[in-house]
Amino acid sequence: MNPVTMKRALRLLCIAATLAACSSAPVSERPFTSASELLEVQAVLKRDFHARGSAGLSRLEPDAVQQACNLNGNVPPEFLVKALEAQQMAAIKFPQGSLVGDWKRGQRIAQSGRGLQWNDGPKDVAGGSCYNCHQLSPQESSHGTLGPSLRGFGKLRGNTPEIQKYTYGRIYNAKAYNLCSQMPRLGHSGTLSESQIKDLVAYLVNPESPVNK
Amino acid sequence: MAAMKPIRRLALKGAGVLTAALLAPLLLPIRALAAGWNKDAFGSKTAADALKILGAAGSTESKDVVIDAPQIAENGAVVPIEITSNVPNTRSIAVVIEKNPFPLAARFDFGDGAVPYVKVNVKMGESSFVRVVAEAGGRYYAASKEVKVTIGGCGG
Amino acid sequence: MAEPMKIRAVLKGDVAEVRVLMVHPMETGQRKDANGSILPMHFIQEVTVRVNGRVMLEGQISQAVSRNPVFSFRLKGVKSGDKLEIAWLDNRGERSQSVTAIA
Amino acid sequence: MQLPVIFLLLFSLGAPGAFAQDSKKEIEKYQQMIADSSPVELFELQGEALWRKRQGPKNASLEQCDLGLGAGALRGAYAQLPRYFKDADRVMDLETRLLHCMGALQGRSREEASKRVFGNENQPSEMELLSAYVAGESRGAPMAPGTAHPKEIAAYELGRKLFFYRAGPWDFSCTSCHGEEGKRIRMQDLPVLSTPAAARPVVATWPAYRVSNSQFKTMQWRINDCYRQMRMPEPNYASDLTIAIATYLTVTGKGEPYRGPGTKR
Repeated sequence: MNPVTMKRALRLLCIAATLAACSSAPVSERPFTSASELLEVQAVLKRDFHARGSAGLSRLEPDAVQQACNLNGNVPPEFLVKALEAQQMAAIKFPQGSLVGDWKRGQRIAQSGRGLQWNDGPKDVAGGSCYNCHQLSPQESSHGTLGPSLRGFGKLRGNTPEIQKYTYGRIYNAKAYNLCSQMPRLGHSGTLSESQIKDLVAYLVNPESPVNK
Repeated sequence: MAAMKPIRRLALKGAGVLTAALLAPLLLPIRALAAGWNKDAFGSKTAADALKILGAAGSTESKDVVIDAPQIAENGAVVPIEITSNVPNTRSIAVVIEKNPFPLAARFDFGDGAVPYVKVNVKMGESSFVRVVAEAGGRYYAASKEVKVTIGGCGG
Repeated sequence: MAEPMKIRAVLKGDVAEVRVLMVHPMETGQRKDANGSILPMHFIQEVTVRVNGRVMLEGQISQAVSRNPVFSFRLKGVKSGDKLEIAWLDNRGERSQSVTAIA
Repeated sequence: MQLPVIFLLLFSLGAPGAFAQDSKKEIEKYQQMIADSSPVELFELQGEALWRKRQGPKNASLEQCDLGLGAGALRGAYAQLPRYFKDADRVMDLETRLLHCMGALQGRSREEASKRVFGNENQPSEMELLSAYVAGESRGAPMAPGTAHPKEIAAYELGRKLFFYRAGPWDFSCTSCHGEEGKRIRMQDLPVLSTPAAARPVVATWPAYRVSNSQFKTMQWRINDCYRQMRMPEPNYASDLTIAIATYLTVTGKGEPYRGPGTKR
């Protein structure tokens, strides 16, 4: 987040704050009513956290997406959602050539919950934690339900270039498609590499993958 | 297990609930009912081999052998199994977990007065059938129950 | 190194409900410690339950029994005040033993 | 979309629903069974031995530690935490208060006393053993954390804001997982901790013995390990931030009779 976009995002935020005050989400869902309250919590975080392993204090720096979602109980005003989603979409780096890797490697990435934790060493290979929240292959019954079931993902949508691009982008940065989604920005945050995301795309769209059986 | 040390001091104090660990003279010979730890049976890689070594190869299914175990275990590290044999004068019970690397998990021998009942926590490497074989009058009676082991937690 | 146990033995009618908690790692020989070396097998093999010196129940157990084992047994024809003694022997020859009175 | 595909979709949506319902019941049976045959009592006994053990430069035990009901009063003390303590002018949870007593009574430095607060299956930490014992002394007492003192109210409010605040490289807040009814990670049900109905059974069974790793875990560890999985930096042990979250959870779940220390997955 370079300072320019940060300043512009904060200006957008101040406008949003005034408009947000009148949106009707339940109070318990919106403990923050002003940007200054956000600053109060950010100060507490800086005071009461310390760096450990790869998890440095820079991780506490909020970006415009977090500010918008925190301040508006995950339901920011429409114009702010549009602006920030476009900004996030523009930042997605799509690889040259094929967007589809190897579904067998993709399965291992989907099963692994490692990555970006303070106890993940430099040698540990990050995973996508996909099964924590999604159903994918019908054989795996230990799956989460925080995210929608992705069973039959490729079978239902087809294995077309458009779907491959949509899938790659959604894994890289889910917030470019749904600003306050709970899905982590796996590419944007540097958790997964380009080839790992391509392998996950394969796991989702390749007809041979158990997801589509 | 150094940290468990305080418990021994507490024990030596003879706190009512926790009793003293007595000294050598009382260490009577342990074996009376069975021949002792059956190395071959516990070393068997398949349920069939283990049961054959115990002489329990030919067992008949019986409703009198009752297994109370969870259908789903959130974690394979502790799976409570409660076993009752209602077969008259049951002398021993063997607990076999078919998909474990060494399927024979435990065997209990009951002397006069001991009810053929036991509750024990076992480890299961993956979802598997738990098979219990009771011995009475030289014949063997068995029952099985499936336990599904799931990966709980955030897998992080 | 012997670790004591926590025994609870309560008479209900003519059956004593016995519950015993043991302190033991019950290592399977397949686990690694913090710096990656295999923890060797270390588990209780034999458990003996005596009342007034007479062996009433014997268990042969393996590394498939959970860490810090917990057993429940039922003993008939015993009365409160009887001396209940439980002993274990593990694969390293270590022993532990505890005595309590049946309540 | 061909007919079979629609059928597949509907079938897939239907089946897990039915499966999920009995699996919830079966998992509750499993939880009951491990609670019945749990070695957690061994940790309470060791905690009692530590409570009485003379330690530190003053060679004193913790038997005179005031947990809020007077020096050395244990019965029901845990159920009234976190609360405001005048002598420290601060809201404290159990572990923070124990740390305070280790300094005040035993003369131990905060640095030494909090050197190893999270143990392992071979070597539980002092805090874990003491927490097991002290918590066990509140069995049956309804959870009644402090809610009247201005600093208690401030701790609750800060805890509530922290609960909803999204941060870190994965943009998570506590509500990312504990925010929606009937959701789970893998097979792990996720209580909506901002609601009394879900918070009550949780605050009534922490701290707890975890069968998956044979370790006894405290609330400070629980908050610490959640932040680890949220990909955040590490919270300071017994900091106002962690106490505020514990206060928010306990106040949300207040009234429930304490039935711990618990036994969990």
